[in-house]
Amino acid sequence: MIASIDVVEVALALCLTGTALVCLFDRHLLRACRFFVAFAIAMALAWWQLGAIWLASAELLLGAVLTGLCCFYALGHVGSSGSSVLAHDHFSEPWTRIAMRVVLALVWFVMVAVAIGYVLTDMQHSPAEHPLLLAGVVIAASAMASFALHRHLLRRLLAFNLLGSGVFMLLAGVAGTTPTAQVLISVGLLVAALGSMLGVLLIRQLLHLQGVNALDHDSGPKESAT
Amino acid sequence: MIWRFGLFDSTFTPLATTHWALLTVLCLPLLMGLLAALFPPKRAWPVLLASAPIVAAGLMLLFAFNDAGLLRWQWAVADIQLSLRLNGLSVLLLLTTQWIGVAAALYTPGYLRLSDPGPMARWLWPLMGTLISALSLMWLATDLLTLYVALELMGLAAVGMLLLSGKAAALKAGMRYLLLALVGSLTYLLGVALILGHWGRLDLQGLAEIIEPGPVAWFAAALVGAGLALKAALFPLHAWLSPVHENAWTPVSALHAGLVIKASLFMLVLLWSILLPDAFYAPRVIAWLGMLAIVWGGLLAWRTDSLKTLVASSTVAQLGYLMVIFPLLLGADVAPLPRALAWEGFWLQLMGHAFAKAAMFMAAGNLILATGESTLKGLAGTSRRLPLSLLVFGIASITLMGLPPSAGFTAKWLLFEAMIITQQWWAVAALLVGTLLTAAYIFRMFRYSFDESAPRQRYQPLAPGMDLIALTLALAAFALGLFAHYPLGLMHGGGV
Amino acid sequence: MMTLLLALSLLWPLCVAGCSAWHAYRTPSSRRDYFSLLWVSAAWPALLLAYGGEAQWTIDAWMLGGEWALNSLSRPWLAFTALLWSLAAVHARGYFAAEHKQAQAGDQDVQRRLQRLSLLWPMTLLGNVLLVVAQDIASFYLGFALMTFAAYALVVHTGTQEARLGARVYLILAVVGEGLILAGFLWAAGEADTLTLQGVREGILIAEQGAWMAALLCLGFGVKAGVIGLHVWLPLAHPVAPAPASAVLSGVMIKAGLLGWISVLPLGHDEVPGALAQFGHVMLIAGLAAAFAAALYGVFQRHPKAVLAYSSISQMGMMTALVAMGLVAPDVWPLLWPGLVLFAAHHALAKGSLFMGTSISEHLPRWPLPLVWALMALPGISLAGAIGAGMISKWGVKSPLYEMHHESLIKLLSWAAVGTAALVSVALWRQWQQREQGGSNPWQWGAWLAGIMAALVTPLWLPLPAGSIEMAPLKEWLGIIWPFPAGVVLAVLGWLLTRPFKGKSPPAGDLWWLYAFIANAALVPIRLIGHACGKIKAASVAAAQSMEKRFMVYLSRGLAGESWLRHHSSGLMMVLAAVLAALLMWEGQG
Amino acid sequence: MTAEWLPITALAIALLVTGIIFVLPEESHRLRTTINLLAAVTNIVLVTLMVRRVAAGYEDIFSFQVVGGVDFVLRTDALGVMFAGLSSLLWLCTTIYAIGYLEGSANRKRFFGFFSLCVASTIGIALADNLFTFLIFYEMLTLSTYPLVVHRGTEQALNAGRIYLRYTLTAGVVLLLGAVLLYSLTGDQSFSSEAGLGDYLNDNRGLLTLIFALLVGGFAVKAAMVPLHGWLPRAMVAPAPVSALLHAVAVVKAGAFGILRVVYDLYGIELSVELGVITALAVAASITIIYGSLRAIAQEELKPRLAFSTISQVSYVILGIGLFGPFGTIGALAHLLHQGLMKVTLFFCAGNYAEELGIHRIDEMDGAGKRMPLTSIAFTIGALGMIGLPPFAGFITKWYLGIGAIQAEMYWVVAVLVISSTLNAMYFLPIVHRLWFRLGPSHGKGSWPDEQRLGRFETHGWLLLPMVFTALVSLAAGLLAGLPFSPLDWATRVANGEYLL
Repeated sequence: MIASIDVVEVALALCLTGTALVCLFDRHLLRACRFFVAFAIAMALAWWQLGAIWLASAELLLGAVLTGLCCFYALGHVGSSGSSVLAHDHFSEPWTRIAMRVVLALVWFVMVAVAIGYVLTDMQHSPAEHPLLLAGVVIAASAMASFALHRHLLRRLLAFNLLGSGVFMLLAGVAGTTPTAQVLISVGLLVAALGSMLGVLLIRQLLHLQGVNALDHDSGPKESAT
Repeated sequence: MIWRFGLFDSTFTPLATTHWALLTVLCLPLLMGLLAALFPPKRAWPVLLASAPIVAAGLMLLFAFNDAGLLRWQWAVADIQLSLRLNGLSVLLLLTTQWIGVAAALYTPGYLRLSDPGPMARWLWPLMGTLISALSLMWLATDLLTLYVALELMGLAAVGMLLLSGKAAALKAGMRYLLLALVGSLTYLLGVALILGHWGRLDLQGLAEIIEPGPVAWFAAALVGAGLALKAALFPLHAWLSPVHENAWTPVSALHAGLVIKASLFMLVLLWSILLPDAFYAPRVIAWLGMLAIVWGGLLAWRTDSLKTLVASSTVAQLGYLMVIFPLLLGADVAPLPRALAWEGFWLQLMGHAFAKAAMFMAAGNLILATGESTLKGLAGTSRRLPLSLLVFGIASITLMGLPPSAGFTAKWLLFEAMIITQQWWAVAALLVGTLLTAAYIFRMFRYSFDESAPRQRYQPLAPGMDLIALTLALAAFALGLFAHYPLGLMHGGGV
Repeated sequence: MMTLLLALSLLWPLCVAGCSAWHAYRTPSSRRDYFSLLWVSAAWPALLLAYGGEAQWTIDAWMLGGEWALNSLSRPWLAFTALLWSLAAVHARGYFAAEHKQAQAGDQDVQRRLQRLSLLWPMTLLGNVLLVVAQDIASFYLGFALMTFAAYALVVHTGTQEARLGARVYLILAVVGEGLILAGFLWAAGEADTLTLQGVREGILIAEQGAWMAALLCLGFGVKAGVIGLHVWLPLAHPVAPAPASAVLSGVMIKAGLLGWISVLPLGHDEVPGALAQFGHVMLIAGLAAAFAAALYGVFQRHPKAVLAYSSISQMGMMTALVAMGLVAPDVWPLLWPGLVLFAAHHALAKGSLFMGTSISEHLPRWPLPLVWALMALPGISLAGAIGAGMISKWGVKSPLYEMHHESLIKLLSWAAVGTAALVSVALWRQWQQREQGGSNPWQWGAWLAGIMAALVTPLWLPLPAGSIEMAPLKEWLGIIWPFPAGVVLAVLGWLLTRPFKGKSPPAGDLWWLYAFIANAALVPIRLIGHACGKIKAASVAAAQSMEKRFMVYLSRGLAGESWLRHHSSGLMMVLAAVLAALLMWEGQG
Repeated sequence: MTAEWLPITALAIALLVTGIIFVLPEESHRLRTTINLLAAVTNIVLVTLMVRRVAAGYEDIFSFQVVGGVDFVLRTDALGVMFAGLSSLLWLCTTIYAIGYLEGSANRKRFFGFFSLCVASTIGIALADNLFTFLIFYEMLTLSTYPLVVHRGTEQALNAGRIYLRYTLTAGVVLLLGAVLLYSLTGDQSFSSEAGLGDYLNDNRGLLTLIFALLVGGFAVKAAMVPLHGWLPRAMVAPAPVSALLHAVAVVKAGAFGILRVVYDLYGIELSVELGVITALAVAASITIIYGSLRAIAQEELKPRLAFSTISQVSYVILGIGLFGPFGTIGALAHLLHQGLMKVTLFFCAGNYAEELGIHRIDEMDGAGKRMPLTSIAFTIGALGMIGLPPFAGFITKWYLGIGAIQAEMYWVVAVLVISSTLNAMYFLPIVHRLWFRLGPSHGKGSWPDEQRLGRFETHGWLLLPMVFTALVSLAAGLLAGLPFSPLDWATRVANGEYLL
């Protein structure tokens, strides 16, 4: 690591964080998906920047193209005739839930940050030297929290994807881009992509069967029965 | 603690034949699954034929282990060292996996024929194969990477299998499971990232040697623990479990409840005993949650109206038993004797539960299939018409209740001894309460089935062997309890 | 040979009962003979056995180990027992002739009653025989219980209201008595670690609490023997029982109690401890009290059989007193016991004849009335000691007492005999009042006459040890005879004096009514407590149920939390991770 | 010469029959009957063999290791063989009876299957040589009786089954706790070990007492000691053969037998006395005896009355244990057998009355003696035996108990015995009275509640035969108690072993 602040990395980190946050918290899902694609491209760039060409290409293929396509497919913009039911998140969460998730996000942020601080002892002194790592922490914590917060299935799927990216980023950040780490990340990417595909198929199927876009009260009567 | 997992160098290099056996064990299920997807079997005998080599390979590994003790295979691919090892525990879990897998596979043709499964049915076979392979890999893995791969493979296969029934409820439950499972693995990965970042290696044996208690180990343990707890449906993260089981096909439920969630638990114990060899509170938190799980799961099962929910909720409670043992397995302050007892009890309980739960799901599936009703009330009068299915259910539930002569009882006996020696009275109380609650919900179900006042209805006849397969599994749980000395001795064999 | 005879005498009644039962199911009712010759013969082997000589048997396989013997005591006892049973059986054949006809004519009720009687009569007999020959506790107790419970059928035979009452009183007291006997036997046998009556006797003698054991046993047997306070079943059961049944009840069955005493009490032993002697005194007083009180109460009874029952109580009182002498003055016992046995035997036959006589007076044969009454009076006079065997038995008792200088007791006994005489005369008078003509059966009066004869010549046939009984010297005759005329005179005087008062006669069974009242009064609070307990239980059950219901409501509400858990799984996972991390950090740092 | 196959074969036969019955189709009645009877007879032969070997001084042991430090052991000792003999004898009787009783009814396969399982458990209980093995069969018994209790499937039966399980499973849990505590303290203790637990007395007095309380408390539920008796009267809804077996051997006796094992073979009498638990046991038993009798008097139906009588009578066994001394022990052991014989007779009779005449209430029994003489005679024998009148079996045990009480200087026990005998008379004699002395439908007064003509005799022959047999045996057990190999003789043999006389 170089001592001075790498401008490119900072820019990338800022770009990643910004796109991720928009993607996570925009209720307009088409826009969010676009931002997700942008995030994935930024992610690929970041991998490139870190010197992991293989990962960059994988991210580009799996993350940006495949997952992006999946998202648009879920929204009905690719393939079958679209329906706008999913395009906007209408759920309004009670403020307690939001507050709890914010607190949890903060806690996780602190936790992950502290943990990384222990792993990379030099970071404690100059946190700004690892902008990508920081971005990873922020993304992971906020994605985790928004995964816990949202009910809209597509948003949760997006949150999961962002969480994955954040975790990979952290992994690369703390462990470097050793072969082992690369293999781990590739497996993770593959799984994320597969999961996303499966998830999107499910979303479509659910929408088709029942017109639902969240997992509310699916087995409510079972529980309330005495 | 670590030697119990077989994380040390072996005395003998494995023979060439064991390589082939290993290959068979790991790959043949997958291949056979794919084959079955192309030519879906309509009867049980092709399945039997296909599974014979797999089981034979498993037994071969058992004999090899018996002869040579710990077996270890190593390869280097690129810069990455890959290694697999087979110790007593692995053998046991491997055999358990194979037998339950084979039983589920044998059960499947009859089930599919009777239950009108739709076009997705053929995909069950490759997924099942993948699942078995992934599980087998997991028991043998010695590094975090392989574990991760096996975990993900298993998770995705499991989700896929659960979705196959195609009902909306199943899809919903599957969607939830998918999301949570993926997030759980990511959390696990986060923990692995910390480990990799700090120590720079992923092989368990090496990690076990160099890890010392410190903040990184703790954070990693917390993250890994939380992620795996979610996947293992440990209380209070269990709530996704029962809808999943309720809507899945019977053999799928059997495999899932018997094996899949156990795999996550296995990893949890394995990693924690490396990361937290002498923590005090973390295992206790799990134990306290386990006590709650026992009560909560028991109450859920007690009050439910649906047979499958009953079985699924009982899984939650049974996992509670396993959680309660954590303070005895981990932590520095446990004397060798209670630790050994707890260790044996833990795995015996796990295996016994696997067999019994699989049998129970099959029996429940048979009942539901035959009566066409999935509620408890729909069971009225079944004792007259479906005595064998009920008997299987009963035998399986004896294991769950922990009554003799089942594996559940023997395990409970060992656990009690361990807990009494270490004076963990709360845990003792939890186990006792669990027994009673289990009895409460089991016999609530039997009460319905013995009701003779219900109107007679038509029952669909079951395919031959469906009951017998379940019975075999249930009796296996009995045999495991009565002759526990041998398998438990196997667990010692690799180590001392 | 003796063994064969013993087996026969025990098995024969059983066979008879079996035959009776067999006939009940196999012979049509019109041809059924309830009182066949076979039935009548039930007691004959036992009678033969009594004259077969002394013998002993030990049978290990029998219950706790059988010890049976015919010795100087049990031989005469068996003799008079079996004789009276035989006579009563013969009498019964005549007595039930009318009912028999009814039964053959198809009256089901009568059939049932006769069936029952003919079945249980031999069983009662069997018990009686067994208890006489038994020398071990179990057999004795078996015989006693068998006799007691089988006799229930004899008492309840007629099935009337009074009969049922009498039978119930009989049964209740019998059960109480059995309980007391069992307790006494257990105690004594347990202390002495024995299984024989001999052992019990010795055990009581040396045991610290011997007097209490003796008391328990005596009270237990006293129920049968009609000891005062426990005698109440006699006047209630006797009048209602058929005459032959009354005869055996009063004649031999109450003697079983006496035999019980003799068997278990260490009578005539050299070193009777103080407490036991004390107990002897109590028993003596109780016996004398019974002798007098029964006479006083009995003379006011209306029913002749009730009067006779009181007379039995009175007589048994005397015998009680004599038995007690075995404890109070042990040295007199060796001389006294043959007299006592003779007394008992004579009383058995005489009382049996008197009871049989009551059936004669109810079905008078076409004989001159004075003759009949004279015959009827004979056993009574003898009982009072004025003639025949009565005199000899009196003397047999008196002379040892004289020898050992117990004159005061002799006086008291003589006065008690006055009571006996009065009772007998009242009984005869009542019979005269309630006499009825008609149809005495030869079997009936034959047995009666035989009984009278046997009673009068008791010493001649009773197999007592040689020389133990002798005729009273002439100078003593007056001393023996005087109570009879005195009694008769007293009775007449009494009748004349009380005639102006037209009061009701006191109820038979005297103390029973008090007992019943007390028991009922005691039951009231018990019932109340029972009801209260039941209410408390019902209330607690109701409370528990409502609690359960409420709990279930809470529970199902609580279990709805499952869906909350489901929706917050991921959040909870985050919490869990954070908590685990925090805990580990805290623990690691701390 | 060893014959370790003997105990396991006896057990295996019963288990095998269970399996066969479950496999056979419901309709093959004849085959099932044959197998059942064959197995029952074989078992009697085997037990006879055991008796002979034990009498000759051999003990056969079969064992294997379950887990480290815990073995599965079957052993033929005198006490076990005694109980096994009772089980196999009454198995035959109740099987015959059940065949007649259930003729033409549904679910017979299930019934006989669990019935055999029940008996297998009982044999296992009898021959178990350590607490672990004992517990295995004890719980097996609990579970296998449940289907029998709820056999009729009515609401009432199902509720009874639930209550039965509530009691017995809770007891099982308590028992398990006690057993594990004991194992963790002392390791695997064979019932045959001479040592007893005396070595642990000094350091662990409190713990030993606690374990004793747990174990005995657990067993007391099955033995239906007050206040843990609530399940028994309710379980009366079961069919008559089940009630008979439940009351005579299987369940209540298993509890009593467990207490016997704990006191005599596990703790040893000296230690039990030393701990002071023996007297407590005697007091509890006495309370049960009196309470059971009092409640029995208040019952107006036949089977509940018999049930409360059982509660009272089984505690005689416990009382006998509570009397420190050979006589008490002999009484307890002999009563184990005697009560079984008598109670089974009574329940057979109750079943016959219910089947043939539809009689359930006591006031319906008037004059039944005429209609069903053999049944009524058997009932009378059983009832008089229960009261403790000679020459029936009940007298023998009462006698020994009384002697034992005196020798232990517990005089109040004699009072308890006498009072209970009186109370027994109070609730049994009225029934006997009604049978024989009251006028009833057979005398043309009214009619029976539900009269059937089940057979050539007074009722079905299969129902009659076992009843007459057990009645005769219980008569003979009292009348010829002095014979070798009579219950009393065998009990004496066992007691001599326990007290090393």
